[in-house]
Amino acid sequence: MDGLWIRAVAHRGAMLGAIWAALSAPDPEGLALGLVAVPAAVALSLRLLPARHPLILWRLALHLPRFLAGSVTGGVDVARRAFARKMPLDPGWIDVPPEPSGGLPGGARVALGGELSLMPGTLAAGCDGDRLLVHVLDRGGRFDASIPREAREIAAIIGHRRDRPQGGA
Amino acid sequence: MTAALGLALDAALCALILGVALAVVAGRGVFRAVVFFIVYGLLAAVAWVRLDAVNVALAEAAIGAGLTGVLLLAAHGRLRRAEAAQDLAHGMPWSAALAGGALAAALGWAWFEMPIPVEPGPELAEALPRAGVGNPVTAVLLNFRAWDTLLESIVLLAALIGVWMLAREGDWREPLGRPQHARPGGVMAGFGRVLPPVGLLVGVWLVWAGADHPGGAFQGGTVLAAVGLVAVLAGVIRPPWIGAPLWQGALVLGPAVFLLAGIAGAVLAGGFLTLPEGFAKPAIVTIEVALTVSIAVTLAFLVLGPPEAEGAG
Amino acid sequence: MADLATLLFTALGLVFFAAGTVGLIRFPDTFSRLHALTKADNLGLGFIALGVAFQAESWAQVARIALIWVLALLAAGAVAQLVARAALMRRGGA
Amino acid sequence: MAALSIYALTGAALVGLGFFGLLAARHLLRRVVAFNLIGSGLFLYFGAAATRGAAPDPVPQALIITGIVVALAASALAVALVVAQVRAAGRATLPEEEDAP
Repeated sequence: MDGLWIRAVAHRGAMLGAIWAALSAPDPEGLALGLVAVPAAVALSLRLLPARHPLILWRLALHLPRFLAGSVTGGVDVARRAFARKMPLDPGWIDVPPEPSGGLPGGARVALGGELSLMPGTLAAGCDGDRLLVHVLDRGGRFDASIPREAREIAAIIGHRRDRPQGGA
Repeated sequence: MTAALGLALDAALCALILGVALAVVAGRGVFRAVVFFIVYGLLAAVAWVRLDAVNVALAEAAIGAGLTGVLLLAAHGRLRRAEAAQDLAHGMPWSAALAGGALAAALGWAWFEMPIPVEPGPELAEALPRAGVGNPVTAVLLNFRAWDTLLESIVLLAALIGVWMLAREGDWREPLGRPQHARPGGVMAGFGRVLPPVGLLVGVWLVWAGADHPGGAFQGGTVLAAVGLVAVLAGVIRPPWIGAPLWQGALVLGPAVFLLAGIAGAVLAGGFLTLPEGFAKPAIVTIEVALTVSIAVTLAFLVLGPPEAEGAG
Repeated sequence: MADLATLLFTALGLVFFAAGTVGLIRFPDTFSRLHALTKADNLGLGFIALGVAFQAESWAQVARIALIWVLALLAAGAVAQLVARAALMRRGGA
Repeated sequence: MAALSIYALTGAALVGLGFFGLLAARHLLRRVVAFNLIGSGLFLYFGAAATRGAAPDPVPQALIITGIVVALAASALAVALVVAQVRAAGRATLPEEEDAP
């Protein structure tokens, strides 16, 4: 637990510190103020979101380009459908089995939902118990492979092992 | 070419603003009016940027569109059951239209009759180097016209006390506002746990940047208030009750420090609220930090509303 | 050169904003419209941010513009789910 | 200068629209919204006037920021009063208008 805590402080300090640096950058006085502001933000972050899962930064970094590419494809895909004379739409709900997403902790599931909402064709509407509710623009699309893959990647980023059975939380 | 383009942009923006404002006053349904008012606030912020008033644009976006929007949406959610059979008058209220038109016409006439100032206060440009801060709007708020700002911080407190007076006797010791029920592990709870640290940094930065760039205690304080509101709405923190001593201290910190600085000025310098030249910068920073704390807490409490027990209508 | 890039990317961004709006008007139901708004507008904002970044005077400004886009992404991901859920509840679905 | 006139006239029109909305609305929340529109229109008019000189004048800008904050405080108080009125009377309109045809 202690190692987890130290890692969380380091990670969040790095991320929030980067944000502060971006905001105040060339000014030395502003950067110095960050010595107060960033620890305060890290403390707030740890209080609101206690460190329960390790964040594996290199996996996050590997995931980012895929996420960006996916959201670009998502935007292009929906724009194509909107401008097409005969809108190729077959909207509906798909059933995502609890297996890929059910074991994820709440925050990671929200992140998965947010990410799916920016990916081509899918939109999350929260969960119903263990089942993720996903709306798709085209029911003919193939999502039975892509959604579990996203879930696995998110699980990997927080070092969440799927083989360890967990309750519905 | 560029001037003509700018003029076209201004005209289009103003047309958009007026169209949205028309939807606010004449559209059917209270919810629609509130949503269009939020859109209106964002467009007005763009208009302020066009008028070279970035400080005002920040305040308008954060307060006019942001906090006022939260306040009105929350109120609409509460009053939904009591929504009147008709929210607008029957037919066209010609007398109201006449009155509004006359008012607008009078203001329009006054605009063209008003004398044009040759130069905006030459005294100000002269005094600015001695003000202690580089952002002229901050200099006016906290140094040259500090009197207005001090009284305003007290007006905010008076409004908050007015809101609290509307609490029912039995609810006095309840947490402020209505009880929130965000699902644990849900979207709002997740969002409310991630966003506040980032918002804290942005708020602090706005206050700090306000010394020399657009920003300041009001804009930064509003962002900090919004951070608190997000956390409360997400159910990750519980608002305090009215009597919590720490929070009461935060409410009066700004006016108290301001007042003390004013008295110190009366003793040490030329008069009440006169900042001695050498100390202007540290004095303004101290006042601004204290004022930010109070503004943030007061605005958040104002938007939360009076305390209310579970299940009260 | 930088001006040309700005022109190109902001124009591209506007195309995607237009697509989002067209989708909002043309798509048949609330959820499909949300798809259009979330995805197309995000991409539009991304391209406009990219275009504006070419006018930045320092790397700090570029980082600030990027931060704005990231925050907008975060908000879009959360808001899309919240609106979808609210619409679903109203329909009595879940 | 022409651009400033556009903004000033927009501000004047907003004041008129808000005043109309204040008189025409029945629902009290709509009146609060309309009142905010009047305030915002006045700020815009005032802000345009502040920009008429050689450079933007920071004094009116500071006063407008003060005004925006006070408008929020007044709106919060008004909304709390509306909620109290609804709780007491069960309706979101004023009593004398309840029986209007």
